[in-house]
Amino acid sequence: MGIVPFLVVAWIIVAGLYGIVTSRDLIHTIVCLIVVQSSTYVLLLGVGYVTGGAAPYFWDIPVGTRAVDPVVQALALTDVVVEAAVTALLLAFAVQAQKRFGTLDPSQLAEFKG
Amino acid sequence: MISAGLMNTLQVTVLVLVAAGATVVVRTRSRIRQVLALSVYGMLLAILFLVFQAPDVTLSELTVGAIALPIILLLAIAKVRKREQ
Amino acid sequence: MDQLYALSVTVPLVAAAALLATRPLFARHRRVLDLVAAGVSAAVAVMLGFLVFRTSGADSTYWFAGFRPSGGIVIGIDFEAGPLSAGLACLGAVLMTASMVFSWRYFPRAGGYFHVLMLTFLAGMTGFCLTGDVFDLFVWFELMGVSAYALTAYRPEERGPIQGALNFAITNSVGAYLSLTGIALIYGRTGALNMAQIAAYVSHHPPSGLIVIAFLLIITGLLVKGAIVPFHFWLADAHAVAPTPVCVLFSGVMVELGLYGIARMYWSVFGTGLGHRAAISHLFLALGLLTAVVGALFCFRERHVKRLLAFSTISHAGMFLAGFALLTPLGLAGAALYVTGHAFVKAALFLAVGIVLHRLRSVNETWLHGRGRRLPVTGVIFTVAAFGLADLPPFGTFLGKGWIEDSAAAPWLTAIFIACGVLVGGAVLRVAGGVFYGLGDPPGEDPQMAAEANEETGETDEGRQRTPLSMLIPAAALAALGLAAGVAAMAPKIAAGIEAAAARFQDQPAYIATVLTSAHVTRVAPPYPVAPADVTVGSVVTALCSVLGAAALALAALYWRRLPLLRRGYEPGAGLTVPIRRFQSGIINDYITWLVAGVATLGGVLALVIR
Amino acid sequence: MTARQRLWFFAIAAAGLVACLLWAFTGLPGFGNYPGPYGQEILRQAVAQTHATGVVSAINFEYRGFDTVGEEFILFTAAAGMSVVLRRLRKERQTEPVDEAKTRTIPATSSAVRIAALLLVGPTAVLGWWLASHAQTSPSGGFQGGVILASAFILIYLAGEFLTFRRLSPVALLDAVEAAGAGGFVAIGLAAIAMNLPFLDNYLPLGQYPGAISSSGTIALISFFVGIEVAAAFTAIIGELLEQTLLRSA
Repeated sequence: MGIVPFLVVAWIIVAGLYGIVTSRDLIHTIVCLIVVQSSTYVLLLGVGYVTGGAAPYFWDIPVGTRAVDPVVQALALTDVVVEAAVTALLLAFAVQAQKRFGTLDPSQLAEFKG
Repeated sequence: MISAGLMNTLQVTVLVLVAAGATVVVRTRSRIRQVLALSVYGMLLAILFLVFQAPDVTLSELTVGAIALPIILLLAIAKVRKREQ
Repeated sequence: MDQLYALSVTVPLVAAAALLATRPLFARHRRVLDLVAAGVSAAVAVMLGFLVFRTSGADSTYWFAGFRPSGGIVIGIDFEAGPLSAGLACLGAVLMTASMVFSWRYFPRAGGYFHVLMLTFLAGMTGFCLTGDVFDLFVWFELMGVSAYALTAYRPEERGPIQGALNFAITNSVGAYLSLTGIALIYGRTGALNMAQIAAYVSHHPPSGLIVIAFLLIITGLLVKGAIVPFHFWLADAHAVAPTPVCVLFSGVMVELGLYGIARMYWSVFGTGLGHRAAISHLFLALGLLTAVVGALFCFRERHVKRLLAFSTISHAGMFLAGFALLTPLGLAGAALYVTGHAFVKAALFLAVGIVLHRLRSVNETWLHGRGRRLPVTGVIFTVAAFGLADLPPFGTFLGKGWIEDSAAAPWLTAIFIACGVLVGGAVLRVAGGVFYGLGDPPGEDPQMAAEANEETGETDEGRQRTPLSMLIPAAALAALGLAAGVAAMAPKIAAGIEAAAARFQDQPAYIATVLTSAHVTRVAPPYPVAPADVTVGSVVTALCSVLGAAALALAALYWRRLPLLRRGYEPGAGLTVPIRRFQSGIINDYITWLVAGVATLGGVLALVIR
Repeated sequence: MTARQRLWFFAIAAAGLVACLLWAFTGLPGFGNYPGPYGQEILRQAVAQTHATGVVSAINFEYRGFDTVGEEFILFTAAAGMSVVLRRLRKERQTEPVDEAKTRTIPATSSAVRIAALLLVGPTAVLGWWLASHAQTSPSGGFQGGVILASAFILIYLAGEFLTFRRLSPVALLDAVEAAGAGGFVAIGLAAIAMNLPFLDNYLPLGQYPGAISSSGTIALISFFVGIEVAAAFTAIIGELLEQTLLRSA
């Protein structure tokens, strides 16, 4: 097991970046950005995992039971909100870009060159 | 109680599925299909978080990653497509 | 008193929420919105100014919800302020106030959303400066980012703002997510998010790959924000199209905040742990100087005035980074003063350009040639600020740059600084001379220029027959502040104070002790060796030569048709910089490729240095 | 750069990035061996200190509550930003909103869907409400509850009642609700300052025992406001795009 979750993290980051770099469509770019960000959840929860640990809720289990790290879960939650917010705003830009440029191909969006 | 070995297998399986899911999302170039792939990917992530003992994040990922974001994306795509026609 | 820490972030947030909720009530009374927004910014500036004053002797900390650390373990979030961090936040609030006043007559149809976004932007900047927690840093970084993306696209009916906002948002988001990856890595090793606690861990362990890469990834997002080559491409796209009052903040503080973040990460968290001071110093120095040169070259060949100023910001960002890279108190003090002086004069320049856009509906230098003579007062402000940007004594820019040069004591660094200063100063003085005084040959028939000239629909739609005082006063005040910053810093006491503050910023053991041991007990500043930073005749002469060089270059550029030597190199479209132009392609795919390449290269260099 | 050049350049750069990441991963303690001390310290203290049995909520709304303030305002800003970016389109149209949902020819308006969707509105809203108000005890909280509340509004749309949707969520009212949620959160924190306590200090009685509905002081209250903010923000975001999608130029 050891390093498998982290290899998956590296794979997701590179896959997402590959998608952005080769993208011909801004909506595709935005979805790939979501993928890049999703790597951070896996990494966060991966580093905070404790083998055999319970979820950090002490409703029906006694306090002091071995549990996984709750802090990374709180961070991942914040991260999910950030993702939703940034994606929504980016999609608004994309909708406008389509109207202004008539295309969503990033290489055709050339208001600035040089 | 699930035995440690079974848990391990489960985790590795879900991790591999997540990696494959990310690849599929990135490689899908058709917009609608990509959104569907993203939704499935969100679902897989939610399952992964459950096996990582993070029910709170699972619930968020389900509501946001697998449902809300795909809906927002579909609406944006509908908007863009209407103009492209 | 300590509550000022929390108030300086939460007051703008509450004000933003209140303005959004009550927006429809003030549809007929926009002035109310304007006054509230400007008043809140001014209040934040005062609070932060007070914090600067209060921390002048020793840093202090504030623990949210009262969770003080115990036994070296931090469970809450803290704000930690010293004169440099509070001072930078204060600078942001001052510029915000000026922008708010400027936009009273600038956005007749602002409808309140503008104010809301500006206030959340202000809160993001303040939180970013003051926080002592790496994840909290990411949160405020993102708040600042989201506000900034939306502000960039404030005129969505045009093409430029949309493309600029997209490039800005995507590049910065990728940088931010890499930063978050770095934060997760360092958390996975140290089990801490508090900067001081991480620092305590890494300074007692040999530098491992994880620590090096975590440092690299965390600063990636900050390098993007700080527009360091090759992470800089988004900046010119975004700054050229954002509304002018927003550009003031982008160029004046947002970029500098990115660099501040790097300095914070190095000095407060990773510095001791990484070791290899000389190598790291050289690495950042190389990055900074490369950025300074690239920015200056692009700046000089630009004709779109806002874009020209944006490239000059890139060049300056490189010089600020070089100042930090010297890793000396004097270098950092110089960078801090340079940032301050630059922020004021750059803001004045942008506001003057805003007035030009308001009155003449164009920012194309060629088209504007001679037409600015109708705006004599604006012309004076622009020219004074342009000389400030060219580091004329006694502007703050002159002194700050001088300190960096003194600290480096390396002729080649001085030479590069002067070359960049001449190019950037030459570019802005060329604009000043051509636009406002009609110097130089009238522009020939340039078909491209004619097409571009009236493309700008302008940002305002009120009467354009006169310039409102609410626009002129902030611009003039900022130019004056740029001058005042330099004059004030000439006083030996103030100069020594800035240097002591810089030395304290670099004192990692003291930082750790302040945060981890005695939260509310203020610490007496140790006696740091303060290098003399007197203004010498030599430095003034050097600076004057540089300004004269810039002026000469500006004149040569204005009269280039009469100078056969220049014709080949300077002809539009066939300039010296054509080969590097291709890199600034405007395509987001390229920008992200460069970003990844930049991270990989830096990672490779760091790996070679620290094995 | 041509697409091909870019791909090659990226391939080399990405190899470098992967090498960096792998180098970093060798320094991690290995999966399942989280070293602490932050999380462990919180696990030790949280339940007794806050009377919240959901430790993640205790972190989100108390220990690291200040992060959540920033997070809520990121969402708040994004929603306001969308209104800014998309506002001109609305203005350009100069047409009244057309209830396209009613005239759609796709079978989405079949009465089966309509009835199913309408039937779901109530339970969804209740579920959202329940999640938002149980942050302290269960794996939920304002955020999840808020998103689900917002999806109750989407169900109204699916039921073909776009005009109802509009009536339920006029922009100004949504803005006000959103502001009340985000502003209310900060106001709870500021009230602590008024009592001369640190910002976001948990000054309310914690309840008699951990896990009770009335337990955990400000945590439950903050979660409630976050729920309002998130529900309004998501409704605004979706409504903004719906309007964009549905309005046809005359």
